[in-house]
Parts: sequence; structure tokens; C-alpha cells
Amino acid sequence: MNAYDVYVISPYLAMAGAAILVIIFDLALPRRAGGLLPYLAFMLLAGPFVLSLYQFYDLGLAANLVREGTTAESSILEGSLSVDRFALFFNFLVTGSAALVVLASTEYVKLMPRFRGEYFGLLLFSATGMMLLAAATELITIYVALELTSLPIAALAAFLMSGRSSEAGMKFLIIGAISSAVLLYGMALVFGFTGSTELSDISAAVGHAGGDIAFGNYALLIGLVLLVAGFGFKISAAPFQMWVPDVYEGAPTPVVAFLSVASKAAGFAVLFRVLFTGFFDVSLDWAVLIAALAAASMTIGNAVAIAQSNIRRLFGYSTIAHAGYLLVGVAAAVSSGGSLPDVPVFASIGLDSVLFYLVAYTAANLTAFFAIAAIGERVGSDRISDYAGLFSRSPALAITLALALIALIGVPPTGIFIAKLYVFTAAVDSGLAWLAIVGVVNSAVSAYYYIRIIRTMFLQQASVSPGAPPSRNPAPWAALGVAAAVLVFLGVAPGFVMEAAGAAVSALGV
Amino acid sequence: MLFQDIVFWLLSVVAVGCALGVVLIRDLFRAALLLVAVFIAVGGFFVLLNAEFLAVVQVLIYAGAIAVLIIFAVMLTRDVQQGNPPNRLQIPAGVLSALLLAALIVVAIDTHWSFLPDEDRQSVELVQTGAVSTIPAESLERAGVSDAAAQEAVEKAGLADLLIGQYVLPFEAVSVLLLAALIGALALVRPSPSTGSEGAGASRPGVSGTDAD
Amino acid sequence: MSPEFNGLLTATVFLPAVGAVLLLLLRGNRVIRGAAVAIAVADLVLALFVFALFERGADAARFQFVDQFAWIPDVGLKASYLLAVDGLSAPLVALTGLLGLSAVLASWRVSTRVKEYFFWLLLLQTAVMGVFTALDLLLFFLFWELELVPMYMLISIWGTGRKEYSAMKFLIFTILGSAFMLVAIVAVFLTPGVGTFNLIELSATGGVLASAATLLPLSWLFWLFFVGFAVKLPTWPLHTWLPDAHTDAPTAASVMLAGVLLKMGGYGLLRVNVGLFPEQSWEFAWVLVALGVISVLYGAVVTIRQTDLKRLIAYSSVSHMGLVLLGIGSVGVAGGTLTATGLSGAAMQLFTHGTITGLLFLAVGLVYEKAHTRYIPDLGGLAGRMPFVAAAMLIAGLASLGLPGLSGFVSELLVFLGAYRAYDWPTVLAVLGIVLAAGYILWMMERTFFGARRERFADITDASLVEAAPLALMVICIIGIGVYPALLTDMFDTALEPMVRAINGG
Amino acid sequence: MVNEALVWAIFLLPLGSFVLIALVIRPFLNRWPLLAALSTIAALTASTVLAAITLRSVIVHHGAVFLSWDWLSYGGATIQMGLLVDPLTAVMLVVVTSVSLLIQIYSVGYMDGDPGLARYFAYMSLFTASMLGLTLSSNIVQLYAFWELVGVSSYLLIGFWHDRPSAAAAAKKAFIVTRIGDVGFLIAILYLFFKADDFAAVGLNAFHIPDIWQAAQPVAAGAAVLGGAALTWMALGIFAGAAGKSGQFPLHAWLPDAMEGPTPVSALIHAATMVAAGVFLVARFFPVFQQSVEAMAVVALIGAFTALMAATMGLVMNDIKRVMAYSTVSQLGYMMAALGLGAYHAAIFHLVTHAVFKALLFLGAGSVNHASGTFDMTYMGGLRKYMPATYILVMIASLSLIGIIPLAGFWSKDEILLAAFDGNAGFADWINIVTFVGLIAGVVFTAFYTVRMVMLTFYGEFKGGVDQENADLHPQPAASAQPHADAGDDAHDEEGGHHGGVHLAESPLVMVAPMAVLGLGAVVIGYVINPQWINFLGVPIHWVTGFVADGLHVATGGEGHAKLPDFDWQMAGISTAAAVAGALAGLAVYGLRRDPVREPLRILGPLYVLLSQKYYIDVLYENLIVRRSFYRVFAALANWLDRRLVDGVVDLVGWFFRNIGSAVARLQSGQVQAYGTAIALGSLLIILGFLLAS
Amino acid sequence: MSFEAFMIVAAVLFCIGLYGSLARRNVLAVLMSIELMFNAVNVTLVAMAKYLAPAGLQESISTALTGQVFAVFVITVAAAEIALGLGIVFAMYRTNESVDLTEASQLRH
Repeated sequence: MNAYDVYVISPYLAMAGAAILVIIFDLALPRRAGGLLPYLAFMLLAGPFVLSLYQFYDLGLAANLVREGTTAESSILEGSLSVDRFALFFNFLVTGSAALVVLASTEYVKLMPRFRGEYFGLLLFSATGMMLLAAATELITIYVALELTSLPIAALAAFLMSGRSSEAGMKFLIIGAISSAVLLYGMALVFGFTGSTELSDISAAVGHAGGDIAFGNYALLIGLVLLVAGFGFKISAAPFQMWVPDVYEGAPTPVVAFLSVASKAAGFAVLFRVLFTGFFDVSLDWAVLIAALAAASMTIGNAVAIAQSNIRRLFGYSTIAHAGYLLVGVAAAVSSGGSLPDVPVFASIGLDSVLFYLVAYTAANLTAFFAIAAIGERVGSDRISDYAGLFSRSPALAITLALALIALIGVPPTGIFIAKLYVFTAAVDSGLAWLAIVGVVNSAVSAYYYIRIIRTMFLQQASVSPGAPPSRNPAPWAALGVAAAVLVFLGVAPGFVMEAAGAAVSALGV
Repeated sequence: MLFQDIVFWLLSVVAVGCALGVVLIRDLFRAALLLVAVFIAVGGFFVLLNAEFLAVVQVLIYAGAIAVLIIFAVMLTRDVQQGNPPNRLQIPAGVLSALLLAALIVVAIDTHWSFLPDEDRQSVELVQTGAVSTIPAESLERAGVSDAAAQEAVEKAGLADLLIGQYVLPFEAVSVLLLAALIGALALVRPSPSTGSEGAGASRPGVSGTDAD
Repeated sequence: MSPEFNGLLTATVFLPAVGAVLLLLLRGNRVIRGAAVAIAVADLVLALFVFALFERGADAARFQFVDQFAWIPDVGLKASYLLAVDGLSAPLVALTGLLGLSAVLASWRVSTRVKEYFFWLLLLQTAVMGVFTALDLLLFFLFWELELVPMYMLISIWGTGRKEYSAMKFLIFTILGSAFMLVAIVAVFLTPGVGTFNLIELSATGGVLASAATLLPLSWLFWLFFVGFAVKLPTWPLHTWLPDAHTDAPTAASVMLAGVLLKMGGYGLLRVNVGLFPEQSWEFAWVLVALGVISVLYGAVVTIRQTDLKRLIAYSSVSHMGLVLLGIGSVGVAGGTLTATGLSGAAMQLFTHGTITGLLFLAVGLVYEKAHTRYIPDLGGLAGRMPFVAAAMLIAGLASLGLPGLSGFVSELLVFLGAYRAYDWPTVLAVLGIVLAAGYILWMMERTFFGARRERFADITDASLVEAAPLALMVICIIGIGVYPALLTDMFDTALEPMVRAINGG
Repeated sequence: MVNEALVWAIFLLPLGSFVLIALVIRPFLNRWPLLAALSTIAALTASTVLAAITLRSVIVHHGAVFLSWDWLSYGGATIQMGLLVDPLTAVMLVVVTSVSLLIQIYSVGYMDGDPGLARYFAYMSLFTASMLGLTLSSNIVQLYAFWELVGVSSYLLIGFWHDRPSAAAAAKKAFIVTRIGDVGFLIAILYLFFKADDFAAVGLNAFHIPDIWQAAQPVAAGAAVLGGAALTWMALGIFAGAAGKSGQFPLHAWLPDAMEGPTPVSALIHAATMVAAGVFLVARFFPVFQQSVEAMAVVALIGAFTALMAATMGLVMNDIKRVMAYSTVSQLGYMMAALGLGAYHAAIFHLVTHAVFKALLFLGAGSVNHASGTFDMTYMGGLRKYMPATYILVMIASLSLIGIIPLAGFWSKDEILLAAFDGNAGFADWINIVTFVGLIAGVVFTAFYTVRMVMLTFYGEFKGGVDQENADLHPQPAASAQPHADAGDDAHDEEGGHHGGVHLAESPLVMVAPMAVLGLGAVVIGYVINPQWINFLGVPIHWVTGFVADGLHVATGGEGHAKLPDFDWQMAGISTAAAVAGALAGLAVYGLRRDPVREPLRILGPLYVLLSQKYYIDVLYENLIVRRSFYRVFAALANWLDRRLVDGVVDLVGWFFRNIGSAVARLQSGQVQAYGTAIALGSLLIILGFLLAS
Repeated sequence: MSFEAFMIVAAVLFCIGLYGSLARRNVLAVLMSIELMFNAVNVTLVAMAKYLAPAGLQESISTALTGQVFAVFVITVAAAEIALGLGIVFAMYRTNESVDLTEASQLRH
């Protein structure tokens, strides 16, 4: 391990360091200054951000900062880490959403008498794991990073010390543990068959595993299915999704926001790495699986969301549905349309679209959850029926939430419209027109429950007495505003992010 | 080999039997003790599999630390008397586990594993058993690792090297993970000073979600 | 892609939206109303400019007032901001301006949440204008979807009856329909060698889609688009959202809904289905005709049973929009002998039905406002109390049943003339629809406006000046077009002739 | 040549009057409704003069066609708005303008005091303009347009007293029934456009009426552009339109109901002009009809049948206007029959004379109503004493209708009967015989009901007029014949007319004078304009018939003059005998009856009921077909299907989605281990799926 | 004592753990069952390290240790997980006065 290695992993170090610093400051600072903590965390996030930015420019035309060799700019991390545009793309996404969540938490943490430092610390620890997840190219690193992502969130989910909160934490932990055991078994099988934990070696071994069943042999088949199950938990795809609504309902709102966007994005990042760099040679087999999961997730998520009366629960199902849309893009990245029918062709538009979708979804969901948090503060309830007449009481919040909801339907001019369009374009392009149709029909169905919320806010008369006066703290408003602005910006001028997504995908080097 | 086989089967019986006990008996305390037995048996497996270091770690961390932690937890929560009843998912869980087991056995048997070539077997064994110790030169010779470079490679190969070398990143990450887990556990376990058992957030229904369904 | 920027269309399209946002800054209902009217008038003026300045000569460009610049760069999705009008859309733009103003005027008495109301109304106008002028499929779709939210809001907040149900139904139907359309749009874009959403290029190259290996069979694309437009039109059996939405919407929303939103469907069919898929249009014309005839007759028969004035007009819209399909179905004529008659009739029907139904809804709105009921058996003898409204209603009704000298006749005649050449017996059946139209229109007039005067309507007054203005506007349009239809048909034909050539050539 | 601008003016003057009244007088000057009358009368006076000039010009220079502007143009067929001025048009112009003018003048008196006077004259102007436009049209689409406008004016005028439910219903009925016929007309137009390319191939325009004539003519080489069965169908389509307008069976049901309109309206529209438009239409396309024996036969048979059937229904009506209405239907049947028989000239001649004497009859009825306040003849009687002028004029018109020499009706009807006697050479014999017998029988019945009407109205004792009628009706309020009437809701105290009360006196001069003019016409117009034996007062023999027949002759490409049959004494004798027989029977029955109140024809028993129920045709149409079958069953079924089935499916899908959501949400039991089980199950299912697939 | 035997024993342990984690009500029993699963994976990994040929053995003999390294990390992560798990158990116990997972179902539907 030399200085260059340290440079390579500096964003992660900076993120973890930020987490530790926040905790230390919390212990060191006088109690009165506790309110400064979120701003401190926010500023500390500049570290990983700036370092990522530097790495981005340092990368130049190269594909990867982690290089083999013996020069000063080679790394022992070669094989287990890939600091490329793909990883950096997620660095920015994770840091950005973490920053917004931190800002949005300023008001929320006042509810906690203690452990604010721990709260932010855990958030940043989790973010470290997410960033690492996007860069990891080796199973052990992936596994550790995955746990680093999940465990702090489990703790955060239980952070409110209420019955529901700890139940949420418990459910997340147990399902997380079971699925990580399943994932581990899958990794073990893959390792056993391929003899390596590095994706590049795995890829080489998989390519030679000819056989007459899917994926060539049972070890790979079951190993990969178990892997997908483990990642499926992370990205909340059906049928590994059932924890989602419960946790969304019970956990603190900013944590849910973070969980729903960054964690999901990281899950997708690692899914891409594993599937596309490790298992692309058998992609025609797993693409079918992914497509099926996509259809199931969309349909189940939307169908059940219709029946929900709690907004956070509803968003739990909504996020499942969106996982489905995202998976459509993943499945669409594999095309059999090449000259040889049995040889898969990589269609980068699929992953481009998913990356763009992730950004748009991040903006939309953050907007929604920030608004929900602020509304929860005011109304004192998460029941949709208690949102009645919100428009007359807090028009700004109602409008922003409505914007997010409209975006989530996929109505222009919001980012998700472009994203969905992009994803379905990719699907049609890869011969998955049926999946695109399932997707668009689902989008249409989803309008029902999203619009229902808007209707409640705008059309119905208030049934509960007006709650607390609006907060004067500017930070949550800033977070909300930024998220909403990004959401609209992506709809109006999606070009920049699309290009970035394209560059990131090309870095996967499939 | 016969001796090792006998040990293996003994350990297997112990491990599986105790594991069944862990998941079947109602007395949680005894279950925890059986779990320790399973851990130790697994440690025995590690010894059979040339992983002495892991065996030690297994006994120390699992049988020592984790099991004790669990037993403490069992004692601290007052539910010991109520025991550990099964839930309604017994049958589906049993069926699914059995099916999964069948699948995994098929995997174990029916996969064309690329077994270690015989010529490498001994050097690999040396590397594995010597992972945390120096290897006598004659052992190397006996294993057929004769040229200097190969000998050095086998000599150098060790878990520690790997952990701070090739696997330094997960190593560091896992340390951060431990830290995070500890901080999280600590924050959760320490009672809040102001409101006692119930967090302050719980008084704000919209935030904590304690309002009725 | 050459950037061009005329600006007139951009102004026309976005003026209402900008105005809507500015409205939010104003206070006082009177001020807001006044501002809304001013915006609507200004937009109408712009729309009329578009209509009037459109060059009609034989050598004039087909697409005029082009506003174009790159919108989404070429990364998998290459889209441009492209607004332009041709002979098909220019009249519809004018129609939108006209009905927009009428809708604003018809909302004079809205008293709850006035600011929001006009905000949505004006936003709706932008969306519809956008649909008619956007010539980039993606932009077109964007406007298409943009229209949903304002309409949803207008129905569900200011509506009556089961307004939320109706609004939701409207929304879900449209979104479902447009979902199919979206898939088709994407598939068109992805066709190798196409790679553009630009409708001008797509239709100019005409045969490109036919010759290229599309991702989906062309017939699929045709039907995917068709479903999207057919929901909007609406075509039997996708029509059931319409009566509910119309019945429960406030007057202005009904006017916009019937007057211009339905036209989006017909416009789409002409622009996209006929424009891009000439061969499929020809091949499947018989289906369009079948659906059209069913819509005409079924709509008319069901209309006769209606007892709610608005519902009655809504079902009559189903019937009349069936004529649009019938007109489009005229492309099924034996190879090479197609004339623009039927298509022109369909386009004309879009315009005329817009004015006629707009007028009907305006009049019904006044009736409802003053008599507080739309239940036909409760009405009667209103002609004596509100002669102006009765006269307007009668003119609209007569136009709707195809009385010569009024605009409805021209479009119906053209549709029938065109369709008869391709499908004689179905057309004869559809002609029976106009007898039924006479039945329900006159029966409605008889039971609503004629008959003995009633005590409880004794203090009803005729329309005031503000209320009368939009009615008069519509009446002028109806009579003007009826007497001098070439005003529109000449324009339509410039846009339709290339389509006709494409079909005849193919 | 006629001056195009002048001809346009004939049409545009009344139209201008309409616009003036509708846009200026009615909204702003409604306090002086006589301005509207003035405007209308002035416009019509000018039009009449211009029409006369045009007629003269046509006599001298023959016809002319003016094509003014292209209205629409598609696929080789241009719809050109233009003027077609041929002898037929010229005659019609004069008839329409002059009768209309007289009736407008009459209306000033009759409608005096009505609050809707300005509206009335606006409608009247609109009607006259439309009617003139109809006769002038050179293009079939243009013709259709005015055809419909005439219909709508009629609708407006029948429903003029729109607060009277029966009037509103009658207006609607008139419009819808005529529109059913118009569908045939429209389809004929569609067919023409279908053939437009064939027309264009020989340099013709499919919509231009003279071109249509030409296209229908057989050509030496090959088939005509229009020909064969298609031509028959097209002709029948046109005839359907004509039958609707002219009240021919089976579309006659609306015309008697149309008498709900003000009486001058009935006189102008439903007696003299508009209903004759059907005859005009067939005449207009006579060159087409001529090419199809089948079509001609249908026209003849329907005409004869209608002539007879309507006459029988006229026998038993008590409402004087309804008697006249059936009489009109009957007389129109004569004209149609004449056309079917090929006697083009006779039909037009009868159209002209009928316009005069029937208008006079209606005006007389109006005058009678003016005095008695009612139209129900059972409440009249003895009016001869109170209104001698009216009596004399009505007598003239009645005798003319019966066909008593030398009144106008005689001459024209005689020509028709002569044509029927001669028959159409193309027809099977039975058709000629049936037609002739029907027409002769019609003459008998016509004479009978005419005499009955005169007897009931002018002879005997006065029976109390509207006052007595109201007294009789009082116990059972306004039992209206119309289905949609809100019985009892109607505040109107008079049933038959709008003039309250009885005042037994002669009508004012403004009413009598136009009647007198028409009376003069009814006397002289038959012989003076169409002398039978020698040139009379400078008018040549068979002048009118020759004039119009020549027009047709030229139109079909003939040279010289058309050949017309001479006056036939034998035929005149037969027809007079039939008329006198009928009249004498009437006199016998009504002059010698003992009970002045009881209707003598009741002795016919069931036949009387059948007749007074109009052969139950209205019942069949309105109750059985429209209400019972269509509205209550068919439309109700469609409506039910729409709500339950089509919409039901939609709601079902929505319900399904909402509930499937709830059902799946039930699975979300809150048991964390159930979630884990789902993961295990899902993984296993996926594995299973892969294994099964491979 | 073959590779397959180890694999099968490990699979049996894994499935017993899975069954336990799904079918027991007490959260501590569930955590214990999860530990069983991790142990099973470890046995698998180490057995693979002993019997199977690692990729790149010829370049670096230390690849023979990959399985063991993996197991080390699994043990560590498991320790972290159990620590946090117990923390959450206590939090839950404090608020719900129960460690019964079946009773922890306020969040549902």
C-alpha cells in the first residue's frame, strides 16, 4: 500500500473520516453548539466530493485510476477496485444525496435529544459503503461494502427508539442478514466454480463454462440466482421487496429518503458491476430473469400501492415499482440482436438509461421525502387522509410534493419522464417491447395513487386542526428546493446528465 | 485418512445435531449452548481443512465472544421463561429449506468443479497450513517445491500479507464497518436521558409513525 | 438540424403559461379575471396572426413559422424543440385561441379559488397549443401529457357531481392511451436510419419508415399510436371516460375538453397515423371505418337516452368524432384514386365540432348557471326567458346535425363524400346517424327551450354581455365556415395533399 | 339574356331582409315590429318584380346558367355556387315571390299584436330566401343546402309558438321526418361524387345539375355515365327527399301536424311553396328520372296512392286546417303522379294553380279563425253571413280545388288526369290502370271533403267558436295529441289559434285584399296562362305547359318544341263527372243531415275510426317504432350496455386493481420472517424456472 | 472426507439456519440461526480453498488462501452484524417489552 493507493481510495477515506469527525465533534462540542452539527457534516461532505472531482479530472482519458504495474501509479488494489467514471458517477450521486439528506435532517434531528453525531456519522458511514460498492470489482470487497451500506441504515432505522422505529430496524437487519447469508452462499458458489473473487477472473471462467442448462452449470446457476436475490434485497425488487414498506413506514423520514435513493443506487451499481463485468457471457440467461423481476416489481409495487393509506408505506411500494422500471433498463442492456443469435450484445443505452433514471429518481424521491418530512412535522401524521387541505395550509410544500408525485408518474416536464422514456426506448431497442408495454401500462396505473395524494392535498378540506407553524430553518427548505430544481432541470435539459451517464457506462468496459 | 474421516463424520454429526437443536428446542439458553457446540464443531472442520488460523478465530470470536454476547442477551431479555416457540411459518420454512438443500446438494455433486491438480496439492496445503507460521524448508522440499522463487512464494504467502496487501481495502472497510456497528449498537442501547425508554421522537406521531394504522 | 427561430409560435404557445404564472402574483378576483381575459385575448390575437399570416400559395412552404433548436443532445435520444404549423394545425391553433378565450369568459362567475382556476385554465391552453404546434414527437408527447394535470385539476376541483371519479377516469384513460403511444414513439425513433423525433423529417421522408426495418412491425406502430389517439378522440369502445368527464367538468373545462382536447386525438391520427403510416392507413382503413360507423350510430343511439344536458352533448361528441374516423377511413379507397375529400372532412370536422360543441357547452353552462339544473325533464320553456341562449343553442344544434350554411354541414358532407367512395354501405349507415342527430338535438331543444314556460324559471334572465360574447364568437365562426368553407379547406388541403400523394403512391 | 345580378337580387333581397331583422330590428328595434313587416314586404315586392322580369327574359331568351364561385373543389368535382335559370325556375320564382308577398301582407293583419312579430317576419324572410335559393340552384349540393334551409325555416315557423308543446313537437316531427327522406337525397349526392371521375372523364361536373342531366342521357357509343340500376337507385334517393318534403306516403305524417304553425305559414309553406319543392326537385331531375322506368313507376304509384289516401283522411278531419293539409298532401300526390307518368308540364302547371288556390284556402281558414277563434269546424257554421268576402273567396278556391270548370284547378288537374288516362308507355298496364283509378277516385273524395268543409264552416248555425270549445274542453284540460306535452302546465287558454275570443266579423282589409288577389288568380290562372283551344288575350295555346315542357325538351337535348297532348273533352267530362258526383254526395250528406252536431260519417263505423286515426300510421310511427321499439327498447338497451357493459368493464378493471392491491397487501402480514420466506420462495422459484426452461 | 461431503454438510447447516431464521419467534434464536448460515458459508469457502483450483494459482500461490481470507471477512462482518443486531434487539425490547418477532408486526399491510 503506497501513497498512490491512498490517493485512489481517498474519497472513501474522506467520507469515513467525515463520519468519524462528526462523531468526535459531537462529543467535543458543547451541547449548545449541537445545532451546528449538520452544517459541519455538510461541509465535511465537501471532502469526498472534491476528491472525487479531482479524481474525475485526473482520470482524463484513462479508463481507471487503479492500474496494474510497478510504477508509482500502480496499485495493489488492482482487481478489487475500479476507480472509473462509473464509480465516480455514483460518488457524485451518493455525496449529493447524502448532502441533501444531511441538510434536510437539520430540523429532524432536533427531535433527538442525543446521538446527533452518531446519526450523521452513521449516515456517512453508510455513504462510504455505497461509494465503495460502486467501485468494488471483487466479491469480498463487494460483500464488505454491502454490509457497510446496510448495517448503519439498520441502526438508523431503529434510531427513533420508538416501537415502530425499532421494529423497522429489526426487520431491516434480519432480512438484511438473511439475504446477505444467501448472497454469501451465492458468492461462495461462484468463487468455488471460478476459483476467484475478482470479477475479471470470474468473467473469464464464466465464459468457458459451456453446458446445456442455463449459465452452464448448477453452481453458476444457483450462485447467480442467490447473488441476484441478495442484490434484489438491496434494490428492493420483487420478490425480495417485502421489507420495504414496513421499513419505510417505521424508519425516520430522512433515513428512508437516503435508503430509497442512495442505497438503491448503490445496489444497482453493484448489480451492474457483477452482472456486466462478471457474468456478461451468460447475460442472455440472466436478462430473462431480470426482465421477469422487472415486470413483477412494477406490477406488484403499483398494484399494492393503490391500496395504501399511509404515505410512507405508499412510497415503499412506489419504490418497488421504480425498481421495476430500472430493471427494465438493466434487462434492456442485453440484446441478442447481434449477428450470432446466441452471443449477447451489450446495448449501452440500457445502462445509460438506468443511470439517468437513478439520478432523476433520486431527485424526485428526495423531493418527495423532504416534503413528507416537513409535512409530517406540520400535520403530525403520515396518513394520506390527513393531508387533506394541505394546499391551503402549506402551499409550497403541497406544490413541491405534487411536483414530485407528478414526476414519479412520469409526466413531463420532469426528469423521470425523460428517464422512463429513455428506459422504455432502451427496452424496445433490445426487443423487449412487451416489457416496455408492461412498463408504460404500469406507469399509467401508478397515476391513480399518485394523483390521489395530489387530490387529497389540493381538493379536500382539512380534517385535522392545523399543526405546527412552518419551520423557519432554511436548510430543509434549501434541500427541498435543490432536489425539486434538479428534478425539473433534468426534465428540461437532460443532456448533461445523459452524457455523464453514457461516459459512466462506457467505463464498465463490457 | 481414516482417522480424519472419522473425525469429520463425528464433527458432522455434532454440528448438524446441535444445529438442529439450536433451531428446534424451546429453551433459548440451551439453544445458545448448542450453538457454541456448533461453532466448535465448525472450528474442527476448519482444522480438517488446513485452516488452523480460522479454527482459532472461530473458537475465539464465535464460541468465545459472539456466543457469550448472545447468552448475555438471552439472560437480559426476560423472555427466557417463555422460551423460543416456533411461529406459523414452520411448514413453509421447512419445505423451502428442504428444497433449497436439495438444490444445494445437487450443486455440490453435479457441478464439474475444477479440482486442484495433484501436483499443486501439497504446495497449496503448505501455503494454507503455513498461512500463519513459518514453513520448514524440508516440508517445502517434500512437497516438491524446489526452485527458490517458488519456495519464497510459498514462504511469503500468508493471511496477514493478503489482509494488508491485496485485501487491504476490504480490511479497512470492515474496520469501518465494525466501528459503525459499534457506534450504532451503542447509540441504540444507551437509554435516552430525558424520556427514559421512549425516545423523544415518539411523541411526534408524524415523525415516528406511532399513530394507529 | 438547422436552428431557426421565428418566435411567433413560441409566443403563442407559451404566452398563456407565462400569463398563468404571472397571475399567481396578482391579488383580487376581479384583477385576476381581467388579467386572464387579457392574456386569452392576446393569445387569440397571436393565434389569429398565425392563421392569417400563414402563406397559402401553391409554392409556400408546407411548414411555416418554424421555431427549432436542439433540446436533447444526441445521446440515445436526439430531440429538438421544434414548433411549426402547416395547413392542418394552423386552423386548430386558431381554434384553440378562440375556445381559450371563450373558456376564460365562460368562467367569469367562478368564485372559488379563482387564481388557481385561471392558472390551470391558461396552462391547459399552453399544453393544447403545444400539441398542435410541436413537430417533434417527443415534444408533442410532452405537451400531450402536460395537458392532463390542468384538466384533472379543473374537473376535480371545480366540477360537479362525481367529479373526482370522473377526473380520475379521464386521467387514467388518457395516460393508458398515451402509454401505448409512447412505446410507438420510441420504436419509431429507434428504427435504424431514422433516429429522429422530427415529424417533418419523418413525414417528408414518408417512405423511410416503410422501407426501414422497424423494431416493431409497422402495423404494430400504427395501432399503438392509434390507441393513444383513439382514447382521446374518443372512439367506441374507449369512450366511457368522456361522458363522465364532460358531465362533471365545469363549463370552461367542458368547452376546452370537447372543443380542443378531443381534437388532439383526431389531429394525432391525421398527423401521425396517416402522415407516417400511409400504407397501414390504407390497409386498416376498414377498421377505422368500422369503428367510426359504430361510434357514430352507437353514440347517437345512446345520446337519445340521456337526460343530463351535458351528458347528452358528450355522447353526441362520441357520435360526431366517429365521423372523424370515418373521414380518415376514406383513405381506404381503391389504390391510387384517393382525394383529400375525406381527410379534409375529418380535419374540418375537428374544427367545426370544436366550435359547435364549444358553443353547446357554453350555452348549457349558462342554462345550468341560471336554472340550476341540467336534468332535461326539469327544464322547459326557457326560450322565452333566454332567447339569445336558445338561439345560440339552436344554431349549434342545427350545425351539429349538419344543416347547410352552418359549419357542421361542410365537414359532414366532405366526410361522407370521401368515405362513400371507399366504403359505400358503411357510409350510408353513418348517414343515418345524422337523422338520429336531428332526433336528439331537436328533442333536446324541444324539452329544454320550448314548451310551456315554467313558473320557477320566471326570473331567469338572458345572457349578459360577457356571457354572450363567447357565444356570439362561436356563432360567427359556425356561420362563417358554413358559408365559406374554403377558408379552412384550402389550408387543410395544403397539408393533406402530401399525405394523399403518399397513399396514392404507396 | 337575363342579368345575373338581377337574379341574384331576387334571392338576396329576402335574405338581406332576414339579416336586417335578425341583427338589427329584432335585437334593437323590437318595439316597432312593423319595421320587420315593412322590410320583408319591401324586399319581396322588389323580388316579385325582378322575378317577373326574369320570367319575361327567360321566355324571350330561354334559360341561362350562371356559375358564380367555387365553394369547394375535390377530386375533379367542384361544388360551384351558381344560378340555373330555366323555365321551371322562372315559373317557380314568380309563384314563390308573388304568393309569398301576398301572404306577408296578409300576415300583417293576421299576426297583429303577436309579441314575436319581428321574429316571424325574420323567419318568413329566411324561408322565402331559402326557397328562392332552392329554385335557383345550379348545383346539387347548393340545392341540397337550400333544401335543408327551407326545412329549417319550416321547423322554425311551425314551432313559432314554441311555448306551445304541440307546436314544438310538430316542428320537431316535421324536421325529422323530412330529414329521413333527405338521407336518400344525400346518398344520391354521395353517389354522384363517387362517379365524379367518370363525369370528369367526359368533361362534366358531377355536381352541376345540367351536367347531371347530360350524364343521364343515353349516348350512342357505350353506356351513359349514369345508368342502369345505379341510376334508378339514385333517382329513388332523390325521390325519397322529395317525398319527405312533399308529404308523400310514407313520409306524409308530419304535414298535418305542421298546421300548428301560424296560418299564413301554413298557407305559404305547407300549401303553396315548400311542400311543392318536392315536386320541383323531381322535376328538376326529371331528365334523370326519365331514364328509369322503375323510378318513374314508383313515383307514379306513390303519387297516386298518396293522392287517394290523403283525400280519404281529409274526409273526417274536424280541424279545418287539417282538412286542407290532407288536401295538400293529396294534391301533391297528383303532381307526383303526373311526374311519374311523364307529364312534366302538367305537374308544374298544377303546382302553379295549386299554389294559388290552396294559399287562398288557407288564408280563408285564417280569416275564419280570425272571426271564430278556432279551427275546429264543429264549432263553426253559418259564417257565410258574417264574412261574405271570405265566403266567396273560399268558395272560389274550393271549386277550383274540386276541379270545376273554368276555375284554375280544373285545367291543371285535367291535364294530369289526361296524362294518367294516356298512361306512360313504358309502364306495365296495371300500373297505368291503378294510377288512373286512384287519381279519379281521389277527385271524388276531394270534392266530397271540400264540400263538407264549406258546409260545416259557412252553412248552418254558428256553434259558438272558441268560447264553446273552451267550455267543452274545460273539464278535461288540454288533452293534447302530442306526446311530450306537459298537460296542464300550459297556461294558454286557446287551443286552436292565438286570437282570443270570438268576434264574428269580416277580417280587415289587409287580410282580405291579398285573398282577393289570390281569388282572382284562382279564377283566371288556369285558362288565361294556359289556353286550351285558341290563343287567348295574346297568350298562345298551352303557354305555360309548353313553356316548361320546352325547357325540359331543351335540357334533354331536344330540338324545337315539345309535343303536348291536346285538350280532351272526353277526359274533361269524366273528371267533371267525378267531381260533381263527389260534390253532390257531400251536399247530400251535409245539406240534408238532421243532427247538426253529430258527424254523419260516423255511420261508417270502424272505417270512420280508421280514417280519423289516420290509418294508425302516426301511432305506428310514433308509438310503435319510435317510442316503444326504438326509444324504450333499442336505445335503452344501448344505453344500458354502455353503462353496464362498456363502462362496467372499465370499472371492473379499476375495482380489480384496487382490490388486488389490497389482497396482496394482506400478504404483507408484518411478520418479518414471512418476508424472508418470500425471498427463499422467490429464489427457489427462479431456480425452478431456469431448470424447467433449460 | 471428500469435498462433496463438506459441501453437503455445509449445505445442511445452511438450510437448518435458514429454517431457524424463518421459523422461530424469538429474535435471538433468529440471530443464532443466521450465525449458523454464516458458519455454513465459511465451511463452504474453506473447503473450496482446500479442494478446488483457484484461478491464477500459477502466477501467485497466495490465491490458495482466497477462500480463507473470505472466511475471515465473513467472521468479522458476522461479528459486527451480531453486535448491531443485539443493539437493535435491546432497543426493541425496551420499547416493545418483547423479543418476539411475531408480535413485532405493527408495521404491516
